Amino acid sequence: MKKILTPLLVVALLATVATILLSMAKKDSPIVIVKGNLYKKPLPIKLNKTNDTQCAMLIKSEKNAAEVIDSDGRTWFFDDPGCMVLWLKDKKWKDKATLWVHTIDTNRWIKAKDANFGVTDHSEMHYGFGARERGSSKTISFKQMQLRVLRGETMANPKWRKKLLSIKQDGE
Amino acid sequence: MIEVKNLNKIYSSFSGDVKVLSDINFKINDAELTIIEGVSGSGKSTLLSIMAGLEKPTSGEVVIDNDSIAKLPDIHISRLRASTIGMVFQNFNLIENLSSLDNVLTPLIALKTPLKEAKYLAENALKVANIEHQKNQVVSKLSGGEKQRVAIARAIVANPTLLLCDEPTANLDYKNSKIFLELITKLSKKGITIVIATHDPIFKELELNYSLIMIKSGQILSKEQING
Amino acid sequence: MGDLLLNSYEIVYLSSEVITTIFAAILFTLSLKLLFGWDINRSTKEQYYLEKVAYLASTLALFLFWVKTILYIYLVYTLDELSIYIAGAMCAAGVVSANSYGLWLLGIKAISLFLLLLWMVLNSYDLEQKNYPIFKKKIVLLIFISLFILLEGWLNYSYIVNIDTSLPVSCCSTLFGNLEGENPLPFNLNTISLIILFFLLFIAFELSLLIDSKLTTLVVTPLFLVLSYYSVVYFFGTYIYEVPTHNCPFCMMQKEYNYVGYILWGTLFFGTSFAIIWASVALWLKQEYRVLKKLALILIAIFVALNSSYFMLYYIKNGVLL
Amino acid sequence: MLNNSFLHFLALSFFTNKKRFSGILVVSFFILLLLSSTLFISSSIKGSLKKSLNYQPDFIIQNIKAGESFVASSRWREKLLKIHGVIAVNGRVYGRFFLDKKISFLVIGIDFFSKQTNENLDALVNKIDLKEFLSKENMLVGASVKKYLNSHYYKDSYNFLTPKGEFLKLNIYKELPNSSGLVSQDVVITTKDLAKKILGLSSNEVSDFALSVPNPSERENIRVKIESLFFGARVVTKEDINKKIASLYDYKGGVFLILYLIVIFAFSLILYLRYTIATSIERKEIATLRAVGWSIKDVIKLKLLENLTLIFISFSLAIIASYIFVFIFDAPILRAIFLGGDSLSLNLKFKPYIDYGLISTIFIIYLVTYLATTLIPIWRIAISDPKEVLR
Repeated sequence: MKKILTPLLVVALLATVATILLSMAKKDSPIVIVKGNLYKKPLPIKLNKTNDTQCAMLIKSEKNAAEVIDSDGRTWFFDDPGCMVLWLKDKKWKDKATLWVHTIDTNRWIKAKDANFGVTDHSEMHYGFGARERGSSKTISFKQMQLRVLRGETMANPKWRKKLLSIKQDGE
Repeated sequence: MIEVKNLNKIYSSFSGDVKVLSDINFKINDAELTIIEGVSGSGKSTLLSIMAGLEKPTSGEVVIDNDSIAKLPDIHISRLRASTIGMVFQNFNLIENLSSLDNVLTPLIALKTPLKEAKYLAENALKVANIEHQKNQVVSKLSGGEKQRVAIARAIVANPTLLLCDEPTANLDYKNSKIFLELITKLSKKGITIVIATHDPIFKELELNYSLIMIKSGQILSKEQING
Repeated sequence: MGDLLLNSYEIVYLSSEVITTIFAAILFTLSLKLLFGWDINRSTKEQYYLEKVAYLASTLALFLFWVKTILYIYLVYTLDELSIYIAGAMCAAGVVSANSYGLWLLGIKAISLFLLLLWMVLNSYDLEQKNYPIFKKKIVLLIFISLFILLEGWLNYSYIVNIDTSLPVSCCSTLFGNLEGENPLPFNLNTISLIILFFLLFIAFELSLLIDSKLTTLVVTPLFLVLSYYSVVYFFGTYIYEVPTHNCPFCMMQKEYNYVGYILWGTLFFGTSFAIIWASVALWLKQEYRVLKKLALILIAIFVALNSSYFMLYYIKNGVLL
Repeated sequence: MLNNSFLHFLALSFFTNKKRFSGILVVSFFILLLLSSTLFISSSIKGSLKKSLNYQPDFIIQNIKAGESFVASSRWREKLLKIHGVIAVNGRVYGRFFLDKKISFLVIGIDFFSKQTNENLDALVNKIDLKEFLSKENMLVGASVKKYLNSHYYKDSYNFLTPKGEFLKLNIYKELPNSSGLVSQDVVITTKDLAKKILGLSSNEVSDFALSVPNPSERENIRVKIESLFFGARVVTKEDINKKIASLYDYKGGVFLILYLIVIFAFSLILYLRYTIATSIERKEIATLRAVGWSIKDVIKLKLLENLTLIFISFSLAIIASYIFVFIFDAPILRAIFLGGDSLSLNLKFKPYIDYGLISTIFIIYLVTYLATTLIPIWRIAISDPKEVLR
């Protein structure tokens, strides 16, 4: 009995190791985090291959995307400034982080803290904040945007949506 | 073979320590009958319960079949008590509201004997002790003599090699004591090692060879061989 | 303090856990006493008393094992019941993730059950010998276990008190669905290689037990445990739910699925635990507990058969795979 | 581990010591009976409420003022109907009519010609002769209302004093059948116009709107749309109501449970005393067993199993008895405590609704407290020196 079983066991073990090695050879996981970005410059996002860490969606366009870089060079990617704010909420190092957003008016990366945010824009997760390089009377600062996201005063809330849209209509 | 070596037992109480046994040494060979004689309070009862592992000595040891029983873990002493040591007490110590048969079963349950086999063994033991006719009777309804015979049946049910009897005849009348003597004779002839602690003169009537150990205030006075 | 605390299930769960925590505290002090007071060579009254205390310790361990096992099942059931109160939760998965203590609690509970099992085997070995050969070692383990259970008591409290009913949590599909586009499986496996590996490891597991190869068992069992978890969640589970995208270890414990999750996770847990305990005790103490081996063989066979039967029944009924 | 001779002895020791166990058996039986009866009642009520909820509309739209649901304008209806995916928008008229401090009726106004939002009502309306019912000012009343009116000498009609200070006399057309459970006990059903008069609503006002959304995956979307339609609107979904009822009755069950935990605590004290002061006979018995070769482990095993047997027996007896008590005899005395003595909703019959989670809950409290109290005393008895007792 044992004479038959032992070779069988060896075969099974070898096959196990082979299967593991074979599948480890391939690599196709999407990017969640990039390490070693010590210059703290915004990295180009590999579209459809990078995950938003907060909402777990694939990032399909750089428009209005955002990046967070920790002091040790770790970089995270977001498809909506709102996601970035929510993700940073309980990080201890949030004040030391470098934050980037991709603007919708000039189409380039700027520091999030310098950006102006529209409140009724189209954004990936429907918070409605579009990053702009140029401010106007209708835009708000990063601090205000952050507060609104954390309070839930965004286009994602139906009552606020109605209110925000009606003010806009009155103004125009 | 049983060897008692340098056995001491001290009871501690508020009023100070009482030395119940001091420096007891003796050997009992297999199939031997030994009678330990002494007045009540001389320590013979304590000696017997230390030999059965029911009590721990203060110092010294009792060696049964190469095991020093005071040092054995509870499971092993218990197993020894169930399989190789039978005990008969002065007060019989039966479970009063169980039948004779069920009382005799108790050591076998500790030995995990299957019920069918256990019942067969128990009935045999009752037969040997001449009490089989009362096997379904509740113990509390039996007479003293009958109880003693159930107790003996219980002591021998697991085929022990050693039988310890603590004042077995103290609660029996003359007639029942005689029956007990006959039983002891029968068992001794079967090759069981028997130790009896007693101060009953009736054991003088035994028609067997035995060694007599006299004990007084926890010390051995004399050891002698008696031919009956 | 959530308004959850007045739910009947939770009151019962918490008060029972309080009792086990008290007993763990007793066990802890007893084991300390045993560790420092024990000296088999002495024939003092204290030593004889400690021999009896050791029985109390093993009785308490037995009690803790059974009560903890029952309470584990009960906890999962309770979490499932609670899911209706918590915004977003569809099953226990959401409730577990309602705060950071939940998963820790479930994990620590499983580990302490495993350790209690191991301890009971070691204890029965120790008592069967004539000179308590591993007494101190087993007591150290017992101290460790009681500390674990005390930690569990604290986690229980922190977990339940910190469930906020108003805060939305994720339901199982987001928790186990993972990042979009990401492969949740270990070693970068795909589903087919996962299942091949699962069956290969199953064969290796059973064979290593059958030919008494303890070292192989010790290597294969943890691997099998991990792979089984993923196979059930990401493959067999979809056949239990009959939904290709439903990946959840908890929903299968609901009534809709005939509570099959309890049997699956139970057989897996006890099967692998028995195998590991059998192999390590046999290697360490040279004492084979064949009952454990047999149980491990049978439980894991049931586990695999049950999983495969869901898969096969689906195929027979529908003629296609998910 | 357990062989048949051990079980034989266990059974013997259990049945020959009936007297020793019977006291505990009786006390624990009654504690468990009370506990399981209350929990049965609470789960039965919860169960029948949940069942009636299945007939409720998917959404209820309330107008919120001062934090309370307020009368809504019937003009909302048009706007609601315009939302894609919404069907059967119904302005509902209902409210409590207070006779005095304690007694109130739930007045419901329905449109007898259209389909009802509630399937229970639908079945009801189909059974009555509408022509006859609508020819006069009639009402349908629940069993409790009928009973109350009868006892106050209103044989076939009642004079409602409306908020405007006018009397409105409605004839009792029929008593509602009892099958609809708890919700129908204290209702008065009449036409919408009459109900509005009784409740003091003007003709263009309704209590709230009920609507249904047939596609479940659309519900979240539509909820958002409705909430942004009117600033004062609150959408209550069927699930919200479900949750509320569940927590309400869990809360009631929870309070009782805490009381029983206290009782069980007291019970465990008794048990503890019983085991620490073991009778001399019991001690002698154990000493005897130890003397004939039982180990400490064996004795602990015997005692634990004795107690487990006791737990199982008393538990199963109590569960069966409380099932009979609650679902066959309708739990006299207890129901008054549970439902409140002055409520009009006392006339219901408990529907058997067995919740296995509940039964295991009861079992776990009992098992854990019982074992926890007896564990250490059992050990104490088991380790007591056999020599001491055998003297």
